[in-house]
Amino acid sequence: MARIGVFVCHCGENIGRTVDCARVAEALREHPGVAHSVDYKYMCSDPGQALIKQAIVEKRLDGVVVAACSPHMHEKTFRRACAGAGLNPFLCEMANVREHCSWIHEDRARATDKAIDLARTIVEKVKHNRPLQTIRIPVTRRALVIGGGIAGIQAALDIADGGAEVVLVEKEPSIGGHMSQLSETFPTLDCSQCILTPRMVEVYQHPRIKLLAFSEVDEVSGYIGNFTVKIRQKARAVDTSKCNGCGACTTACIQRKIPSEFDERLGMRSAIYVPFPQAVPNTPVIDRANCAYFKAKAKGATKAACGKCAQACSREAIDFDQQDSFLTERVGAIVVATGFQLYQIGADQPQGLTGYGEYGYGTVPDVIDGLQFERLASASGPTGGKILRPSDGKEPKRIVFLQCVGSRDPAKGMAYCSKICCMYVAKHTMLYRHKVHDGQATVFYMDIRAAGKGYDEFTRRAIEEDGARYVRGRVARLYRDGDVIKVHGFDTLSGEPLVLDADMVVLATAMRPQPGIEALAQKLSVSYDQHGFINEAHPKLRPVETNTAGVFVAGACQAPRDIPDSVAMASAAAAKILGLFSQAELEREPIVARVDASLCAGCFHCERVCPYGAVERKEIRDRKGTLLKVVAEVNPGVCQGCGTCQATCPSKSVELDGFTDQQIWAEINALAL
Amino acid sequence: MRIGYYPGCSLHATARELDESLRAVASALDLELQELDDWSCCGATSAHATNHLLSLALPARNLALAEAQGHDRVLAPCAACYNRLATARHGIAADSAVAARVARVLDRPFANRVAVANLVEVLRELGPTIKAKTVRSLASLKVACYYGCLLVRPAEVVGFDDPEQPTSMEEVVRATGATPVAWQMRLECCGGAFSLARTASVVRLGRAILDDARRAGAEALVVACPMCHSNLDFRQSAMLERGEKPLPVLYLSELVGLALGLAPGTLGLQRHFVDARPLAARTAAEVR
Amino acid sequence: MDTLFITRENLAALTADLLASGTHVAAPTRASDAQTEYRYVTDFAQVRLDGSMPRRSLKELFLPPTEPLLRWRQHQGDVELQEVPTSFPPTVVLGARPCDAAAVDVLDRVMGWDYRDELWFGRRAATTVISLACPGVDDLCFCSAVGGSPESTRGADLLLTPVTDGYHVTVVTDKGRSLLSAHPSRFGALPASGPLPAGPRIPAPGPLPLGQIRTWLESNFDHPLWHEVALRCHGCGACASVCPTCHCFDIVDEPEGVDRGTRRRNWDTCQTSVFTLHASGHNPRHDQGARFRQRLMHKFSIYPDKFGEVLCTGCGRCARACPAGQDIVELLGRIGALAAGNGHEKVEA
Amino acid sequence: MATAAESLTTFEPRITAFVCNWCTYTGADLAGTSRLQMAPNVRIVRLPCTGRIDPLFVIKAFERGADGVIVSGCHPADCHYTAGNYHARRRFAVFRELLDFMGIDTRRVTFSWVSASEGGKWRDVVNETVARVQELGPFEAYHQLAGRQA
Amino acid sequence: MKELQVLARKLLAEGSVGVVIGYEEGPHGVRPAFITRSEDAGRLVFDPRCVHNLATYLSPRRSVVKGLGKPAVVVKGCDARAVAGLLRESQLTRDDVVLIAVRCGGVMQHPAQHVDLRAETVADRCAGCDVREPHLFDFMVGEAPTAPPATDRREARIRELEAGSPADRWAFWQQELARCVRCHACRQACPMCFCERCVADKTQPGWIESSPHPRGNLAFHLTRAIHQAGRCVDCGECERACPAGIPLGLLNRKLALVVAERFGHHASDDPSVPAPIGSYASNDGQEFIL
Repeated sequence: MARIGVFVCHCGENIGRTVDCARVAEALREHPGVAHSVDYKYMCSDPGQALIKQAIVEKRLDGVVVAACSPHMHEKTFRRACAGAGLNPFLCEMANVREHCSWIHEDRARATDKAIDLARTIVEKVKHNRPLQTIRIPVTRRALVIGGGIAGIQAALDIADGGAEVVLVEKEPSIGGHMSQLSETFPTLDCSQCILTPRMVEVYQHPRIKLLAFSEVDEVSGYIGNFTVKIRQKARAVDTSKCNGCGACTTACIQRKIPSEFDERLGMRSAIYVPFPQAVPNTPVIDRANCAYFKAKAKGATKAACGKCAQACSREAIDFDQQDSFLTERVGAIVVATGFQLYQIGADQPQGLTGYGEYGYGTVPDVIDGLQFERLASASGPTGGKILRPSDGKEPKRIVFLQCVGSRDPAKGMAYCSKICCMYVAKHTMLYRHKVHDGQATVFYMDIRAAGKGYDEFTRRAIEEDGARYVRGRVARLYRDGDVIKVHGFDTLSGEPLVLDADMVVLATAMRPQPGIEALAQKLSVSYDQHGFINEAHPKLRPVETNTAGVFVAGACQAPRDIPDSVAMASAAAAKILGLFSQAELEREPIVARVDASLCAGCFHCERVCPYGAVERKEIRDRKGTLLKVVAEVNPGVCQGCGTCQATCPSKSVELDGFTDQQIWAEINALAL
Repeated sequence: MRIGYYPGCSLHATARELDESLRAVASALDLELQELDDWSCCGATSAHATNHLLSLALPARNLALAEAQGHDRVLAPCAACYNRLATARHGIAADSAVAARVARVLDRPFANRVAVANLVEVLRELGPTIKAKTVRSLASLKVACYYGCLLVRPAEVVGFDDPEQPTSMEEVVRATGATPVAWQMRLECCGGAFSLARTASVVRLGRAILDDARRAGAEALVVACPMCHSNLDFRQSAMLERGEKPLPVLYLSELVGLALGLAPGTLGLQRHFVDARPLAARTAAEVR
Repeated sequence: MDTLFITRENLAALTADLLASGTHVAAPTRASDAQTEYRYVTDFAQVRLDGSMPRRSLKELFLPPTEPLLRWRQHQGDVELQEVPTSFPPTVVLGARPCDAAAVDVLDRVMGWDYRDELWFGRRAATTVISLACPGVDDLCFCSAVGGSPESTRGADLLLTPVTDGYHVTVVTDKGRSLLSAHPSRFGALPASGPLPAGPRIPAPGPLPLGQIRTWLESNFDHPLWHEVALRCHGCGACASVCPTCHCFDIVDEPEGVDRGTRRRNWDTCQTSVFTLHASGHNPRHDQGARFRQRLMHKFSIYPDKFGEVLCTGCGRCARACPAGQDIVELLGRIGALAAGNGHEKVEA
Repeated sequence: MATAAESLTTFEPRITAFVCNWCTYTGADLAGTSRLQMAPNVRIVRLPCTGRIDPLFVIKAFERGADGVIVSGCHPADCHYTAGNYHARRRFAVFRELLDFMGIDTRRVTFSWVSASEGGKWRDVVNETVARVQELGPFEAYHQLAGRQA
Repeated sequence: MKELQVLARKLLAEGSVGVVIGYEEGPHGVRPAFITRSEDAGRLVFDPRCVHNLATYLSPRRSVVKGLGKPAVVVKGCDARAVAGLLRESQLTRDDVVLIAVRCGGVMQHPAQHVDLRAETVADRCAGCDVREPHLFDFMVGEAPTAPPATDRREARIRELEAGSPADRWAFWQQELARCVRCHACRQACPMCFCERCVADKTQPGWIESSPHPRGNLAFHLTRAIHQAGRCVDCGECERACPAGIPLGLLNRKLALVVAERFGHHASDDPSVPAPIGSYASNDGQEFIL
């Protein structure tokens, strides 16, 4: 007869308020096979866990059921407690009577009945639990970092400094991400290039970092400790080993009028270009869509239409026939650090979003977004740091800044707050005042969110010392009126409608994840929310991990993040990975499938459905060596425990430990009246 | 296409020309308007300013009539009536407690199945027919489309066009062949019901609208709401300085009627305070 | 045994009386796929007395394919058992085949052997069997070859023999007589010069050398015949399910929740591979040859050894039901020939 | 057997839900943390993936007195194990047609994709299923199946 | 079937096969025959009474048959599909068996003593058969087959059931399944049911109750049908073997139609065509999923 201990938690009043925990404990006491059943206010607390350990020893329990919160929360906690008392941790399961019961039902009687049912099903399941041993698998002490922005750079450096090898993959020709486009950074106003470039060079020169710029992740397979990643190195048409970055080709290029992505389309670049002077690696890349040579070739021209860059190159580094190449890396952990993009409210709106036509972005000249203003303010920018109007190059005397364009707007944009706009708009007003002493900045805002260290002082300084005029209210419309932009707003504090004349308008648009994040997340089988931000394992307790073991997340791909957040997350992810690599072997939940060779008919449906190729074929021979039959066999190292094989196996000859047929049958059986 | 027709009080009184032009245009576009039998007032501003239940029950009664008379869609040309009907329909659908209270008050079968459409929405759907049946070219006629504050808001209730950047009226105008001008005051308020209580404000607001339209080169304003029409047409005399050229204010249905070659009389142009007939005469000459 | 007469109308009336008095009446009826089956009827019109052979035997009414033996309910420590009733409502079987009736009588031996099966005998006591002399079905019938006959009264309480306008009623047992006395008006005296009952249509096959077969079986355990015959057998046990004398059953405990369940008795058959599978995985009858042999041994060697008669009443259903075309008469013939020693027939290795 | 009180007032259906651990179970957790109120008739059985959910579970749930069953997991392409939900979709597309053909009202079986961030959707799936099964009434036909052979 | 007998005699004589599994005239109608000596080849026959699917004897579980050495088996088109199924699911390899395909003009639904092939007696599956001349074979015997008589009794019955309400269909199947005594003849006769130990025999846990009461029967037949979805070769053996006459063919055919409509899969005698359940397409229909 089983001897199972049931522990019903009040969780303060989270459960106790709508579930009669004493009644549940009492009902379970009568359940066949239950040797001990108590309720307690905080089971996950130290005294709570002590209750379990004590009961295991005193009552010689061979199974523990904790009726409390979701197993996602404290399954590990209680299993560790049981192990501490000498009971195999896999003989301990949780009944979710909080998220799935007390929090979602008001009717106390029926919530209590449900809690009893849920506890009963888990007690019946535990009767069929087997004592399992954690699986140990070797760990490849190499990490893959996807995204070369500040988050990716910081993670790569920390991991490499921790002694492990890193493969850093960056989609753009150079690392640096959006931070490299900024002029100064809040709240200290130190120049972005000054604090970023040394880190970029450090990455480039680090012996344990393999930098793969202008490359993308093509395929990911395997599991924690043993990922296999196929990376596509896009063809630059420049041989990186020969090129010394002299820049002769870029000056020789006949194409001059291509809007530069780095300068957010305010400046121009050539077809063969280096995104920005401090680019790392400092090797040019040919933009095949705009290069005369490639355009002609695409139209089938046999004769080379151009080739100026090749002629100008003294080291024959230009190689028009270069093709994308692939390489495969084996890594033990992956950091997703793909960063953000600003919400494009011009013509090409992201699917499913429309609106903000009234702000004239893309139709009314001199209406620009935050990053464009950064490029104007940046010394390496198209205007050499001077704040000039893109339309006529004049110096704007009056600039209006609009906060929350797309953010905090469930009807038309995103419901969330993009967190950094309040800070960078304040910074923009300061930069503007420092560069145009008689310029007047007006900021339309709803609430200033400056919660970081030194942040509020920074915005106060923008208002009190640098004369920025903050108007609390939103802008209804703006339109071109001759040489001026008429801005129709409202000042909620004075209750007056407001019509301003502005020379330039800067929109602080919402922060969104990079395009293509969904495809990357699906390759890593990591979940993401409806905007595309990667879902962290737990918002409070596991912010830099994801639900897929071995895949970590850092920076703005997880949620709107500023530079301090991104760096902190990057270092946290690096610490987690170094912790992972510090163990000789990796411990993995023993939730894996096992085949009963005597029952297997060798039809191999399981082999076809296994997403991980964990099913192998084994020959069964008698003593004389004659082949009796060929059966399926599961490699516990590769099996991830999805159980699809068991549901597909007609004769149920394969069992998934932790979710065996016995256990599920017992749970269903316990639900009978 | 058959559709229920809810004229509302103003179309039988101050806005008779909207009713007349709509009926003329409807028959030309073989749109069968079936006026609801025994329809009653939609409550307009007075209801929703005084009693919430009343503001829902009055329009709901008309929706129930439409349902009983077999319509799955009803046209309310007046922007205010349309807004009241649409708000009632949305409010009842969204909240079962409200629906129960309204049902008790109505005490007639009401399943809230009837959809509500306004003048612009229906004319936009008939755009291709209008384009096909235009006989009189309005190409030289530049008009400013004026939505007013009510026609496209609130977004979650009204939904047929972008509340900040509407384009539906311009589409209908283009279908008639006329040229819509780009101007800024399309969604600015005309003063609405303050026309009597604070006439000075209405004059000030109306003047700003007319000036902007004139500046954009418009030769006429096009509206789809009797309240806006009365404020901008009837009150326009107070808005003009001596000798300033008045700007005729046409209903969208009247403009469509001109394009279809209907006689100004049948369109009710003679009822305007700012005489629109010279405009009509001018366009008549350019028969295609 | 004295003989009376009953007209077809009176038989219908008798059935109506029985049904009205609450007695259950079972008889051959027409199933949804036009085959015949013993079923409880609610009206004489459903009774089929045209001599068509019911798909499954009469055994089904006394040993149903599944029946609960007991139900249990667990309360913390102790277990509460709910017994099943062993007394049954009075039942009359109308139109049983003589081979089925005989089979039930054969089974009484084993059912009362070392443990008296209350359920079996409860139903037997409550049931009166009225057999119908058999016109014979097809060349697979061999009741006469195993000691039976188309007019056998064995196992019957009354035997009806069809004549043109009614049936001769042969009273066999006291239970039959008490049925008569309970409904005297339905039965009349035998008419002096009525037409004689028509004999069976199918020539009854001669008796099989059961003794020789039995001795041959007991000394040819590993004979290649078993291997050869078993080749085409699927091991499905359809033969056992239709056989009037196969009576093996399995007992299972079926949980219906955490603390309750039912113990049931279900039909089983030695032909399936799991019948003799040991918990260790060993299976003494590991191939179909051994299992097929067991079926013959139990019927023509083991049962005679224990109860002095063969466990087969020659109904031929097993041969009709077998999807692989096994024919027990052909097989017994071959064994007879082998037993007689003049077996010129060489059996393939 | 429903308690006396239950059968007197409205019929309270018993619903068993087989959900995948990574998406719907976590979605249900989110519904919990967001305190989204829903009908208390559903009992959740956790499986690692919809790929692990076997038609036998659905049959056994009905045998043990369920009036309705819910099967829910990750949206296609979101599966933690990359393909479990695709296999489940094919398996249950056929099983559902079989149930219907053998006379089991498929309105008693709800299939849904609920992701980890769709707490609201899980509440709607639960409430809609309970309401629909409440309307259908207890699954008497299935619950009386264990009788003796006729 | 002179040609067949000559071929069998040659194969046995040259010892390339240990047994020729074919049909012979039994005491009451045709039945499977296992010819191991060339001189017995004369017993082999083939006509519309040969309904048995001999591929079921190729299952590795048949230790008695395996003992006879490499088999040659006479296969009609539907039987060849079963062999393809066994090859597809690794129960035997192509050179384990010699396939003597026979051109078939349709067989009888209930084979009696003598041949009588008419629209009323032809097997449900034969109408519209597209493998009258099998594609999977080592040898091909028999004259060019005429088209079997047309009948759509089964499809019509399925349509009739589908037109009814779920309650009608429930009543129909409960009445049919009430006759099931769980002898599992349908499973034992089926060439594609080759599991070492069937899930219906699994007791730890007992998913499917072994008792033949309606609950156990429904669980068994639901499982048998879903296991055959996309694998059943429509050889009709299960329905013919059932001693209780349960119309299992309706279930098999219905799921075959579902699998064809949803996944475009048809039972085929090409072993390389994978079974639909166990693979998936990203655009599989999901109209039934909220």
